[in-house]
Amino acid sequence: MVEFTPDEMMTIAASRLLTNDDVCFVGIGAPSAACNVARLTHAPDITLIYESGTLGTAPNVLPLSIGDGELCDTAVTTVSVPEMFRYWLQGGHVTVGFLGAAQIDKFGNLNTTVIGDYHNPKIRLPGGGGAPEIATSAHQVFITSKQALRGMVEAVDFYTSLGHGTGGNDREDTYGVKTKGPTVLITDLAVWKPDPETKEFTVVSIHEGVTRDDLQATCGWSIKYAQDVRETPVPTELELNTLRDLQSRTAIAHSL
Amino acid sequence: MVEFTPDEMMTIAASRLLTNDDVCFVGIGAPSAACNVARLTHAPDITLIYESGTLGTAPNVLPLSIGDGELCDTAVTTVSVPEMFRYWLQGGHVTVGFLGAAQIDKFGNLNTTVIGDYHNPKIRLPGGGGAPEIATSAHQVFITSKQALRGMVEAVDFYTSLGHGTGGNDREDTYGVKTKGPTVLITDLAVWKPDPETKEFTVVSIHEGVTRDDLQATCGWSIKYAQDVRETPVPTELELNTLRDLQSRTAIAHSL
Amino acid sequence: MSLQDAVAKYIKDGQLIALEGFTHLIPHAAAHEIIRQGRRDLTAIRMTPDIIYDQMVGMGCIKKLIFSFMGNPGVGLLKRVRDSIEHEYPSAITYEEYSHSAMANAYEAGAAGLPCAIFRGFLGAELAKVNPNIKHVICPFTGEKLAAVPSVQPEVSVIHAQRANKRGEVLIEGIIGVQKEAVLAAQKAIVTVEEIVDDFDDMHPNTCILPHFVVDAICVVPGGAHPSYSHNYYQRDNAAYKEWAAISADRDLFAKWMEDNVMSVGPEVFEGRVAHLRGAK
Amino acid sequence: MSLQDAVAKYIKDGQLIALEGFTHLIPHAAAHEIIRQGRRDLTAIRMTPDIIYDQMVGMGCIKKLIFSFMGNPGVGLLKRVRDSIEHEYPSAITYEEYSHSAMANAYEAGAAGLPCAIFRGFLGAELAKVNPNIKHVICPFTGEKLAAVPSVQPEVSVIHAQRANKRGEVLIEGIIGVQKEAVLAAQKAIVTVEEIVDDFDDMHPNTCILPHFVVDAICVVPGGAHPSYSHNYYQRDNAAYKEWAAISADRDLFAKWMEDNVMSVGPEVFEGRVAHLRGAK
Repeated sequence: MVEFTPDEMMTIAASRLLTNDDVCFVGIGAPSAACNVARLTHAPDITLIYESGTLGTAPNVLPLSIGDGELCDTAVTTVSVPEMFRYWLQGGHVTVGFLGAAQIDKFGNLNTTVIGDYHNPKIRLPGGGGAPEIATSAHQVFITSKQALRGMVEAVDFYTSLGHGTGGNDREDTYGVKTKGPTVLITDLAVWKPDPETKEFTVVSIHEGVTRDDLQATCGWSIKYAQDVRETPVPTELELNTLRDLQSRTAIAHSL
Repeated sequence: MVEFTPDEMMTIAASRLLTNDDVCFVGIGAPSAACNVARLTHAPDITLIYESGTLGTAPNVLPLSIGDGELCDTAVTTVSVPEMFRYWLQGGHVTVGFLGAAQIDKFGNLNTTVIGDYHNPKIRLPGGGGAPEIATSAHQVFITSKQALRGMVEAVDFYTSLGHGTGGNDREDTYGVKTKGPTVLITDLAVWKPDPETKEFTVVSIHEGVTRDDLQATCGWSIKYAQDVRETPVPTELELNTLRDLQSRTAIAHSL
Repeated sequence: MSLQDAVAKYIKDGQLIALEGFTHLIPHAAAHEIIRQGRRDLTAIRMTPDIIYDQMVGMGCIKKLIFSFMGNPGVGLLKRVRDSIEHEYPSAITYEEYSHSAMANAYEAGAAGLPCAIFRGFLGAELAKVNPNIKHVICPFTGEKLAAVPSVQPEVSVIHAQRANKRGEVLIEGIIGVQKEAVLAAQKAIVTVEEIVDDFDDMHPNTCILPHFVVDAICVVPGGAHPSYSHNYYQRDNAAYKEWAAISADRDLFAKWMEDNVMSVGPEVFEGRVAHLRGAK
Repeated sequence: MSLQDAVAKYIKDGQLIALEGFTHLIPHAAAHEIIRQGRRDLTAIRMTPDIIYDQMVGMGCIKKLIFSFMGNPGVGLLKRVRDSIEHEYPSAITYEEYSHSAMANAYEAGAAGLPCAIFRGFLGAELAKVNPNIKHVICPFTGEKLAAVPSVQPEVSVIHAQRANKRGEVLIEGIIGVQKEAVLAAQKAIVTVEEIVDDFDDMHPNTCILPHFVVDAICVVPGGAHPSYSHNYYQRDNAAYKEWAAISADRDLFAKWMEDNVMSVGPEVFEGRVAHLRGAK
């Protein structure tokens, strides 16, 4: 039997949701690993875009920053940052935007700006970067997050980027946004999808060995479950080897 | 004594007004010839821009079109047409815009759009192209025109591009335009500059062998003369040879 | 895909289309195919309508032009378009006219997915009075009144490019004009190319390349820009541009020229037309 | 011109400045020179304030930041900036915050000479409520409410580029970020380069090259982007970025590091810092 960590499960579960036809706007960290595992396994023709302007990139190692030379070296082409945000993101070519956050609520609203009051912050976080417009311009949004009480909260301190707002059709009714928004949340413990009506994230599959108590103990809102909750298929040997090879190549490259 | 044609005099008189520090937005025809004669004689470091996106170009032959390959081959760089109009023209980097027209009035308002009514044209002309914004974004505008009654008119049928409007400070007062506008008109018979107060073009120098009667016979408004009207210095041998060499290289290249 | 199939599949009567190319890389072969297939009532956008739109208007394909400069570059006027505007021959067309700056901005805004473009334009220029689609917005920070025009959003854009690769990526280099914007602003894009190569190895990292997912049809038509040119492939046929003045000036001569050079031939003729223009410099 | 002279000539206390570079080509040497010359009360614009603005804030050069993402890329937070915001150490700074899209558009608009940028942004995003400089305009054609931000118009922009030539032209290639826009939007531009060559023959025709008339000072500083990188010259020093987390987290350690590595040295030290990063790939 193959051993794997919750992080590995999260990355691999996320990678499985991507297809050859996707054009992904990729962030650093788990999204980058997931997208590249997809590219190196079942979706070799997936298009990966990093906000530094690298379009259609195929890095051999994971970038430490969003603008590593490796991304440019392997890209179809590299455009300016204004062009990236105007033509490629706002122009509607991104099918999947991949976001993470310091705080997430049950409707997929994300906070990477500030803990506490904006003008008197307890903790000042890095800010939104590309997220505010990725969240509304990408056809759909995938979110990855490790579960923790301080991260998965009833209400985010600050709407860095819009998910489903207050739920239901709030996204379109209040803000006029016609893209789908968050369609999946992949954590280190489970896979969640929005309820079709309320848009609240509900658990659709639980990773191997994880209990519902584990889930609730690391989530700040009262969890709802889909009618038919599955167990997330464990990583295949190919998936796991691909991820680990990628990570070891990356570790070697970054220690140079 | 050197023989020369009125056209050659016009081109050479125009070329003399350009300096090494100028960044010229160049149109096809007399402006293109004038700019390149300047570059090949007294202003080798002048920057020539053609609206096709070719920036800092140094063609060995005159282009037939605004986008000949020669312009790209010899350019510092070639940018997209949106960038050309947004960053380089509107961005305020063009010191001299060089315009011609089918009709010009005494305030340098130009018409290349239509003879007759816009909606029921007697003659439909090519239209403005870059002129409307060159006329207001370039720091100053040079105009070249052959003199003829149907071209130099009391009132243009259509304001394709703004000169000094109705004269005086109309340009800034009515339209808020802070660039200088037309600062010189070079014809095949004379050089004209705006009166400092009225902004009406007044003759400042007359080409060799041309009389005031010649000027008035080919101009549709009643001509005013500067206090001190000179004779335009005749072309030097260098100027004339440079222009003729350029034109013969061009004729050979375009007959290929 | 063959050019015949691409035009048949994507271009329909009554559509809003753009054939772009700023003196360089003008898609002549594609325009001729549209004429041969007898498309009608097209609204045709182009910054610089030149010979191809003169031909399409003269053959009755177009009901409306959207443009900023209408001429045979370096040569003169477009006589077929003028005949249509001044004498309604072969039929009347309407037109919507802008400046280059306005159209370049409108393409840029179309590529950027915006409904309009804003820029500093038409100050004292009379087009703003005769074109109701030239409006204004006020800058909320400075109070400056800026020109606004609708973005260009063609149903189909057609361009010619140097080459594609087997992944369906398209390379454009040299004078790139508004071609990238035309493709990105459109719902569908047809690209004719000089050739298809295996890959684009060793390209400069910032080269203008269109990824496969914004291009719907790639058609190999060597010489397909003639008498325009393809940088690194063949030169502009200046003589052909000059000859067009006489052909376009005469209704009968035009009809015969179109019959001989467009209606009774196919895209394969273009390769021969550029043979003498290759490698000249 | 020497970097010392360029900074002394063009950068004054209290100015609005931008040091740009999107992970690639970050002008570290120039930032250190600004710190050494003791500039104060700067309003510093940057999409991605990272180590250099952490250092400038920690050394008291900056009174206000304008930014969209503030972090040590791939590593973590900027502890000197946080210390200033959360504890007013060494002094309080204010900040004006946007998204990447907003700032990229604002640079683009600055380069285009416009007072503002419009884009589809901040929908449901709370920054629009806390930053009074995020406003809106209504599209006059569709009625859509679009976000509007003031354009970026620095008094001085500073970038690092691969090389210049003897005519004063500057080449930027690879990840070009917003550097061209930063230069074109600014009143004055300082560029540090790896080297000056005779000319740029055999460049691709569409390469990003800044002509001489938009650049005010070119300063040769080999390695001047370290620990950022120069495509085709040397790699990113990822280890240095990781080490910064510990240095930045401790006030005393930071002060000592700055004294040893910035205050008591000059731009000439950068060449040695990248020796081990050259030619690695």
